[in-house]
Amino acid sequence: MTKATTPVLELKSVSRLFEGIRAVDNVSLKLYAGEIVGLIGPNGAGKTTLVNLISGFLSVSSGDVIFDGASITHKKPHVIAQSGIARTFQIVQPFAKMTVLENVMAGAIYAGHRGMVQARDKAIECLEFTKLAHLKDMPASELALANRKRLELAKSLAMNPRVLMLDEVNAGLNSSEIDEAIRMIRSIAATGITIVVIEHLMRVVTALAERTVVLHHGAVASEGPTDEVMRDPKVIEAYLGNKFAQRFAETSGAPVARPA
Amino acid sequence: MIIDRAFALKIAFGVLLFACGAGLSAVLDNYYLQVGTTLAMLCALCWAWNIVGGYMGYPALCMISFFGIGAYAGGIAQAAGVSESLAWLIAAGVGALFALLLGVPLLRLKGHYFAVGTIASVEVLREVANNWEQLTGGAVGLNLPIHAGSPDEVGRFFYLAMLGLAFLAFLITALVDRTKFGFGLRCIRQNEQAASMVGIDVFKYKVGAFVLTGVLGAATGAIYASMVAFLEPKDAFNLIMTIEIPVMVMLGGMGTIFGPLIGGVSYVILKEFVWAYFINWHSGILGLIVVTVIYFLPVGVLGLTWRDIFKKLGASKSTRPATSDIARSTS
Amino acid sequence: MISQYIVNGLLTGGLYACLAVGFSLVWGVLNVVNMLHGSMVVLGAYFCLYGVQQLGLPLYAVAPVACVILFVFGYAIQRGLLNRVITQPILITLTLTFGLDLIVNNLIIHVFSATPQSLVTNFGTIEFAGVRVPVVRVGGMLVAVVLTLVLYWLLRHSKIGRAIIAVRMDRHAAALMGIRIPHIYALTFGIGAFMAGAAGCAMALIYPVTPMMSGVFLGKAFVICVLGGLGSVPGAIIGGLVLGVVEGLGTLTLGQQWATSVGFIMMMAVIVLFPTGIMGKKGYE
Amino acid sequence: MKTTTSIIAALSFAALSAAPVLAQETIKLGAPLALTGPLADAGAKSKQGYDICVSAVNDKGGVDVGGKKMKLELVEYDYQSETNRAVQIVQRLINVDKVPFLLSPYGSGDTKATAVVAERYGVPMVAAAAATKSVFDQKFQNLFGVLFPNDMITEAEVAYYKKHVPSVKRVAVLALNSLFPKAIAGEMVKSATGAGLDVVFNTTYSPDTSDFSNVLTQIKGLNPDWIYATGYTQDLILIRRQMADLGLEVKVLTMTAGPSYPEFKENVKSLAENVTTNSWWHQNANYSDNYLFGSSLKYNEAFNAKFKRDATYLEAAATAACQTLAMAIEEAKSTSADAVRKVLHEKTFNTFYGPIHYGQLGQNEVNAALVMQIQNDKLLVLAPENLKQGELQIGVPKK
Repeated sequence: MTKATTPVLELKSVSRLFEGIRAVDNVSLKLYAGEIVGLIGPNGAGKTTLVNLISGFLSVSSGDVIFDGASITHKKPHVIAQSGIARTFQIVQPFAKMTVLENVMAGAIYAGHRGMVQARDKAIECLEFTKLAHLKDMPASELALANRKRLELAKSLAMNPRVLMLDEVNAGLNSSEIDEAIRMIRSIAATGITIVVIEHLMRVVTALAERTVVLHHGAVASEGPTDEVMRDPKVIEAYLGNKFAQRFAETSGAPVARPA
Repeated sequence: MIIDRAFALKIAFGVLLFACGAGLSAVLDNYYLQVGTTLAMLCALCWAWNIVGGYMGYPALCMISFFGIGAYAGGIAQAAGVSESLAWLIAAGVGALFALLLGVPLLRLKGHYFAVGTIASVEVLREVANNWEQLTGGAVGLNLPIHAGSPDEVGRFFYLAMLGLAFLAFLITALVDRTKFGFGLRCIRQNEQAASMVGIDVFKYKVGAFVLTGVLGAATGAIYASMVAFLEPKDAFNLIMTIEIPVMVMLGGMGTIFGPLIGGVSYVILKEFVWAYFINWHSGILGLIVVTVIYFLPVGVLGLTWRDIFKKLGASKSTRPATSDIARSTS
Repeated sequence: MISQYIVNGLLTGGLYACLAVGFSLVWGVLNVVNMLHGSMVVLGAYFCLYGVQQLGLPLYAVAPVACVILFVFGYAIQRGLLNRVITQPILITLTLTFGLDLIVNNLIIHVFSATPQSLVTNFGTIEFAGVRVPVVRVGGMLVAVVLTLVLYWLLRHSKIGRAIIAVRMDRHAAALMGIRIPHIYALTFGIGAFMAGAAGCAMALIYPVTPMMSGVFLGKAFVICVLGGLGSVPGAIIGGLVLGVVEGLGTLTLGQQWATSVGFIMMMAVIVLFPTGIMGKKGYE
Repeated sequence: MKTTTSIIAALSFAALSAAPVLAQETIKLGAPLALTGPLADAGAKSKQGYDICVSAVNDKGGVDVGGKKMKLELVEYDYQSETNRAVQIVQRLINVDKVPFLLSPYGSGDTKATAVVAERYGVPMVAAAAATKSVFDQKFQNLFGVLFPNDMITEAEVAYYKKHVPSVKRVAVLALNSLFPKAIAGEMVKSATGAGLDVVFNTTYSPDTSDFSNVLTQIKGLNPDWIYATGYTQDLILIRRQMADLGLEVKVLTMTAGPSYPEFKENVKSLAENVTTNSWWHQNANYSDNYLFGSSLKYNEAFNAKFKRDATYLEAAATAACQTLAMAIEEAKSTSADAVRKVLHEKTFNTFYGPIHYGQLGQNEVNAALVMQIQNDKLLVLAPENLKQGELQIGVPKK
């Protein structure tokens, strides 16, 4: 996948203050079409806040968010969603009493800009892709966790996104489910959709992301190709604290962050 | 718009029902026409409320504000010499405007605050109608020109007018049930944040639904005003009705096409029955009906399945809400 | 003259506070808008009237009994009926209490009739710097305010009170800490009913009571609760006094016919202008 | 189709339709009554008034219609104090029960709303509890009102106080914001101004008012000689008590219609002394009645025998409404609406209630306004002169 010269999504010195605390501190980022970018960082590093800022759920205190050449900084969430930025929630938020099919249709109708009938076709397509088609008439609330995560994925996919932000889409899944998810995410990216993977699981990030951004205390601690970032002592320190960084250095010789 | 067989059947059934209703006007005597008019009026109000209360899931307790605003707007227009049909249109327009003015601030609120804000609107409007004498005639009331014609003609005219409006409300509900707009309202009912995430302009949709409800409510009020030809604040802004309408819809099934009809009709029958046999206890028994509806039919007649009934029986054994339920209700 | 208005407002406001505190507590802790509250106040008033007029007992003996009966009534209603639907959407709880209100009010009309009744007492008036203050009103208000303050103290300092506050802040966490939520809910509702009973007794001394007054009482409770903040006991006192004075000033400036609407308009303004709560507290939901 | 209709009808109004099939020989009077809801108390009183009329007429054999004796029958339904319902019931009475004559629901507002229907069908309707002129200003041909207009009451009162308490100059008027109280208060202001009195205060209060201390403080500051207050009885009770609380003293305190009812005295005790009221009727104003009861006092005796209490103007007016209908039918020798309507418009009926003349406008034109005062726990007639039972006591007790 060749990288286009102009980024799809660009953050310019984005900050967000919560009662004086900088939850996101001067973050600048460029995302290009079709790439998978990992966004990692310890708990409370500001990953979800950053996603909320991009998707418009929180307003930016300072800085600028550029999507497709135009500023979306103070746009409302639904406008951002319609323009092609989709996200999943860390804690899944399905329309609990609607069926699986209806949930995915919701994505296809409004952000996907489709009529009801086309939306249904698109939704079935997305459900087939995420292997949920056989559950399409089940109420979303009755799905098992792994399927709920997939439902979020299917819903986002139905939105025809150009940027897809997956907030801990693999948390709580078992090993084979994760493998399945990785395969799906890869094939989504292959269609040209830019994917941001927010993860705790290093294994997923190393398997998926070409490039990784590390947040620490709301600021970018490190950024670059994933394997390089993983070796960055600053990252290991941010993640595991000083002691662990030293111990890692002692035991393995080379400081590499292994899947946790 | 997805039109499947079940939906087509429903619509066909509805159209048939209304056609029968219209046909009945030829044979019914005046009293039953009046009863039919009242039923049609209540059903129109139920359908109107169902958009905001059922599909969108907002506890709007201002149905009678819309009704009263429409009654007074139509009444004042007619008293000023405007023709009846034009007055009804004006009333619908005023209803839309009022719903917009009320909805924009109130729809930012959720839950009880929304409910309380809407119910307060009834109180405030009644006092405004009571005190703004130059416009509304105040407590002395407002006289409207009396619709000319023999009693039979007049009775049939208002029956058909109210039935026509109920039919309109029914069609709008059918549309809401099947279109992007209504689908969006259902998403909003489930989860507003997720709704905006999939690209729904939540606020615009909410205001839109509120205005739709307002227009229908106000039109109903205007026809009512022309029919009784005399308006009083306490009659136009009847606080009990503002809660009765949601109860009727709950009884029939919220967020369904036929729920308002079933609820409206069965509530009226129940009420008549109670009222005829238990005059002195009627309000208490109505209360009992309300309580029963909530315990046994929280999803309405239309939402009831056997599975639900068994679940209910099983669940009622434990009075203690599970921790998970509590957590859900707070999240 | 203005001082007389202020005093009138404060005297009425004290009663309002007592009227609203139970309602506010129930709303704040249980997230239930208790449409039954007005009828519970009326019920309290009729219990007092019955005890004093029919049984010939002194008021100070009857009033506590009336309050306790209401407490039991409230506890039973919550435990037996409301707890089962407490997790449902608010339209359900609101309509349920409305239905209960219809039942209770109908029962009151049957048992006590719709004719206005009141305790006629004559404790005279105090005159101070041109301001006249009827003793019975001061007494009613003092009892109301003292009871409210006692409730406040109990909430802060008793074990059950702290449990109630814990539940109000975070039911989930409270449940995890082993607090029996259904019991606490029922207790809270019982306390709300107890305070309604106390307010009713005070009302019986001052107003000719009819079953139809329940709606008026409920309306006041709504306004005060929103003004003072959900579940806040001191808020109810402040809200009550503010409403009393504002109604008085409304009479003076707009005319008596607007006096009751002023409260509702103020309430609507508050919920629209401060959608996150007047005290800046989160959770209008 | 016809069967479907009746099934639906039977289903939805099963209970209502259970009214007995009637013999040909009765004259049905349709009566929408407020037996439940906020007007329940007044509604029950109206019913007692109608009932005593019907039983008295039937006891003497019925109405003589051109030599044929026909009994009266009351067809009544509760309209729950709701206007919409009252309108619906009048429709029912006319179409289903086929009543040839109607008695109106309670109060000016509901009377007005239902009069539209009666007018449309040409069914004569006699209103027992509507005194407001605006009810009759639509020139309906089928609406008749027993209570003479409010302004006759206020004129009589103003004249009486002007004569007996010449020092009364400043009047304060406080009325419930509702059709009847507001209308009578308006007439009071007109009468007082017309008589050269100074109306220093005139305002309405909303139906949900729970406290009058502020408005009374305002009135106190204006130092009136005469306070005229009108509204629900419980409001008047509270006003009287709060007047005492605030030390508001006046020469004359008039309240409508609270002092006429026993609960007023029970709830204010000694404060009721010297409160005056006005009324359309009292048994002590003893008119003779050759048709039914004999006289006002005898009417009250009959009422007392049946209901164990005295009649007030409300029940008396209800009885009179029914009685004038019976008298008109007898005079017309027919139960046809046209014939009876004509008699109702033209004849003067001499009843225990006093002479009643509906005239072309339909509202009783005979002024028999009573000024009354509570003295030593009793309600005495002060005026008119020929019925006088006592002298006016000036001033009201402080506590």
